[in-house]
Amino acid sequence: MAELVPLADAVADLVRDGDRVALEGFTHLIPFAAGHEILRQGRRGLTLVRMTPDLLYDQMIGLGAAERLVFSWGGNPGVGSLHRLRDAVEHGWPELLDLEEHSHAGMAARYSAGASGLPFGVLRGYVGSDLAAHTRNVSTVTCPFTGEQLTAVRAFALDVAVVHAQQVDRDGNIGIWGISGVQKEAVLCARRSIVTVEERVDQLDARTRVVLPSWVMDAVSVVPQGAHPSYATGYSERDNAFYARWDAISREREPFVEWMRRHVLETADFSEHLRLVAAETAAAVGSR
Amino acid sequence: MAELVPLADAVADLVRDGDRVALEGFTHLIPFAAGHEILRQGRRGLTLVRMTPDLLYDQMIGLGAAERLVFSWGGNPGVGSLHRLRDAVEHGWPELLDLEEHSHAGMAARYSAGASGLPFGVLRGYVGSDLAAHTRNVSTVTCPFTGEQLTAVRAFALDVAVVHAQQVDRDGNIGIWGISGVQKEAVLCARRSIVTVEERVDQLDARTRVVLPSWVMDAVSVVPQGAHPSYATGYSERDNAFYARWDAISREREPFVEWMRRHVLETADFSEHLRLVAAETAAAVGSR
Amino acid sequence: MTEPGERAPATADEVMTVVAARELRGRRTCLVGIGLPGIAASLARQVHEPSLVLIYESGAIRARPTRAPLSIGDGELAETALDVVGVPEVFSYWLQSGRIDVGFLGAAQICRYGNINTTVIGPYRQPVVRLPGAGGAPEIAASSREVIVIARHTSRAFVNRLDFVTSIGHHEGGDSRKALGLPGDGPTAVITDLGVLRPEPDSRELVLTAIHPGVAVATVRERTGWPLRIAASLTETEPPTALELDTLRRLSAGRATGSAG
Amino acid sequence: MTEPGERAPATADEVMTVVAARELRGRRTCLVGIGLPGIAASLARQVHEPSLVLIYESGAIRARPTRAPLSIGDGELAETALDVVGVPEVFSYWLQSGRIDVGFLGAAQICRYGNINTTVIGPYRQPVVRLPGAGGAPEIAASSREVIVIARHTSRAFVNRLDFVTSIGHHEGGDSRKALGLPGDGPTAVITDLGVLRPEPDSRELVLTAIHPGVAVATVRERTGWPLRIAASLTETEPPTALELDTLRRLSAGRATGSAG
Repeated sequence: MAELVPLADAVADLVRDGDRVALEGFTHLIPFAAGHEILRQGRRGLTLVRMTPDLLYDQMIGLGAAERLVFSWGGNPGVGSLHRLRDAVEHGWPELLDLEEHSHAGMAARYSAGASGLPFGVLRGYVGSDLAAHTRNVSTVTCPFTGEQLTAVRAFALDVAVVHAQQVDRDGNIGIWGISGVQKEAVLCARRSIVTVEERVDQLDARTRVVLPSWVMDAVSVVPQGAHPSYATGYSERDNAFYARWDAISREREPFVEWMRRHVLETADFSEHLRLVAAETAAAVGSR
Repeated sequence: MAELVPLADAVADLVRDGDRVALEGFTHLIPFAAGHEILRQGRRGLTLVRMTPDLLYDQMIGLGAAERLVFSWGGNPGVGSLHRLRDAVEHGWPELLDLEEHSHAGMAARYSAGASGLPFGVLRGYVGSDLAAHTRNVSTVTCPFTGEQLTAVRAFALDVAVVHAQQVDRDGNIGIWGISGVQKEAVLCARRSIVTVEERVDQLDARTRVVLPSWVMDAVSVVPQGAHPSYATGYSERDNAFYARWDAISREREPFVEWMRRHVLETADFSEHLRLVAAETAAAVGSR
Repeated sequence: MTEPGERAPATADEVMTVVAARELRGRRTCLVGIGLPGIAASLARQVHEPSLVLIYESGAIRARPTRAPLSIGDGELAETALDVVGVPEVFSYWLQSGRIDVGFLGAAQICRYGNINTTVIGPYRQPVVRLPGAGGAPEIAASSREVIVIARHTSRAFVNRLDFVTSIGHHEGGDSRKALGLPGDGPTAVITDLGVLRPEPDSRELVLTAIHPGVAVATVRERTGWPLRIAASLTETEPPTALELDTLRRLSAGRATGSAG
Repeated sequence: MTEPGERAPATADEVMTVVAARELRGRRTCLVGIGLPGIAASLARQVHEPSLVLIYESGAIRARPTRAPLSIGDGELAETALDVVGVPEVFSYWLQSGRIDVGFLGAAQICRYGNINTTVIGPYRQPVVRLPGAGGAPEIAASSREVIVIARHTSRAFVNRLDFVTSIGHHEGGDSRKALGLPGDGPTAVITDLGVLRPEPDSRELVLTAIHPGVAVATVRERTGWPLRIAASLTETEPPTALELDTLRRLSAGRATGSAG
């Protein structure tokens, strides 16, 4: 049963060193606040799972919190590379990152199979691609009716899933609308889960399309703007300017570490982080 | 691309003798009007597919339109038996009906696999049940990662899917809310499809939860109350009294045939059928 | 409130429903099968366990019916639900994944090991009585953490040997269910209009553990198709309370307005 | 409307986008990959094919963007879409099932048979440049009825041999794609900022079939890592019309307000 708790308590209780954790969000609803709190609390040795690792995983990888990344697309959408991810993969800084790499279809099938309590998922996928030869957890299965060979992928079994959402109602149920990605599947694949939300409401908005019932989660924390610089449809817009700024912030090692120290590690919480970033955005606009 | 056409034209064009056809609806949104039109046009030798065959399939089986039934639960919910289905199975009247019988979970997996373009679906199912020994299209598959044996079911490949829905918008897209069953999967499993709707609207209702885009269907027909005695949330209530009356109407062969002749076969269309039934309901209430 | 004295005495069916509802106390999630479970589950939520999450094969998640639904696809269920998902999802993401505490099932025939037949009386290809079939029951029986069965206690229903095993209970008793690789404990209680049967810990054979007020043990034995054993700790069921009976009758009345039994 | 004379001439990138958009004429459904396809698909819907259904990996079905989305998960796509489904559904019910006419992809590297690399430059375990990876491309390339690729024509991109095959095109040419059991025709056009390459019917090797105004064949050859053959029927691309260019610039301006390139 989901309890409404402060985010720091949720992370302290539910995320452990070495966990296999997914902080999911397909461009939309990326749980930046929760990811920052994991960094503040100094978790290490994580296996990070996500279809579309972007800035948040770049930050976590750059600070050495992860030892493995399971993913299908890692970039700064519309901007370019993730410099910290690349530095870890290309040069082993701050430590070598083990990659387990899939296609979106394969990752989605792994999430669905895990949410369904099956040990594997079936798809037409990876055929003709070099991916299968360079990754784990991809195999084949033969149709018992047609004899056709298909691709099998191992179901996800996560220690922790963390997602952001728009709302929690008074009974602890979560409502999501807009791009819902694999938010539901991630939570249903995980032994423990944390959901951050924009707002607590009496009743979920009529636009709600995906519901996570209270009893499938462990903790819910209200963190307004908790997906920034990603967005929450109905609450905020994507901060495209920050995504563009990240390219410069993250390009070199020392400035990156310094930025993370000042803007994340030494902040008390996400609202302080947001104030710092907003002030710099305002200054940047003013100086144009 | 779905065209808005009269139902009689849609059935004439798209449903053929011997077709493998699903008229789906899980209590809600059962396409009675379309089923009646199939009977009026005298289609024979059909393989009828549906999770929950109720009155509509009882009518079609009782008139000898079907030679096989693929299903998982056949009854009059809250009332009792389907007498025509039982007569066909128990006594071969009007002709012997071949049964292929599954569980709901198996049928749902067959629909999902078909909608996904896979030749089979995987589930934990049928274990310890005598079902698998008495039916077709159930087999096993071994997980290539864990060695665990699971149940495999053959994907549905239908000739025609027929469903009822609440609305069609001006571009021919369909909107459904309330219990959505396997309406979407049935259409996506079928080479041809017909959707009847309560109403044509400019924009789909905000309550819409399942959308069938125009280009996946062949024909859409506006048939108000086209699910009667089933219902369409937002438009009509289930006619529970009719479901109860059906027990008496269908119990004996000759009265059943006579009822179908007068109320279905010799009516011009579904609106005439509805007028006849409504008049009798009013009379029955008056005589209480 | 009416005084107990003014109230018609509970019928055997009402006692069965009341006792079945009590069995859901302390449970979190219940997948409500077709037939008799419907009204008992609604009663449990209203009287004992307001936070009990009722889930239906039709996709209704946390439905909160205020009248007994006529079927598992009743509009009332969707309209009062937290969410309505597609049928494939309810079986994959919600049942198969092990998220259901109690599978709540009816039965046309049940044997001493709690296996259930809802398919056919007589041979499968030459049926004497063709029953509705499996519906969701085989996987509800297999994948729920435990199963509660509700059925009227007749010698046609409680048989020594099933004509057809639709849904697995304790299979052939002992560890044989576990040997099939099934999760969950199988049937932990069978509630009838005469009493309550529960599996003996080792053999997993159903034995009579409680008897309803005014019912003779001999009657239960007569209507059971196997030599029914009686638990040493046999208790008498607490009769329905005024609250239970009033609530049940209010739920049933709501259903009657749907005008089909 | 401004007169053509008042308009800045089309850049090479603009010509590429305009020509790619034309390629979507007469198509019904297009799965729009990440990167360069985004703006070309939006342009095609606005200028050529208003009923073209744009589908995105993020689950947006029939999105109708009025500005070029910055990413495939842009809020604009969800807000203008007919429906937004979960990511598992878009890959299973919509792509894998064969319901996509055109898969529209970008490429970091592409070879003479239209195979695509978006994973890595250099060895996989000792990368020289680590690229973003596969995303949805392998299955889009495999399951769409045909594939259109858009890529800037540089010698780093158009290579004789890929460092890594992320997404299959015509495999090793000839019938080798079909022999892998893949549905669909594979890449039918590769649109670049220099011209258009299409597979030769038998060998399935990409040959130059159209060249953009003002581009020399020698330039195309220089920037192609294999001995590029020129189709006998080589044509010159029709220059962008005023409508195409104005619409493209309006779409791009909308994107610029998002302030990240």
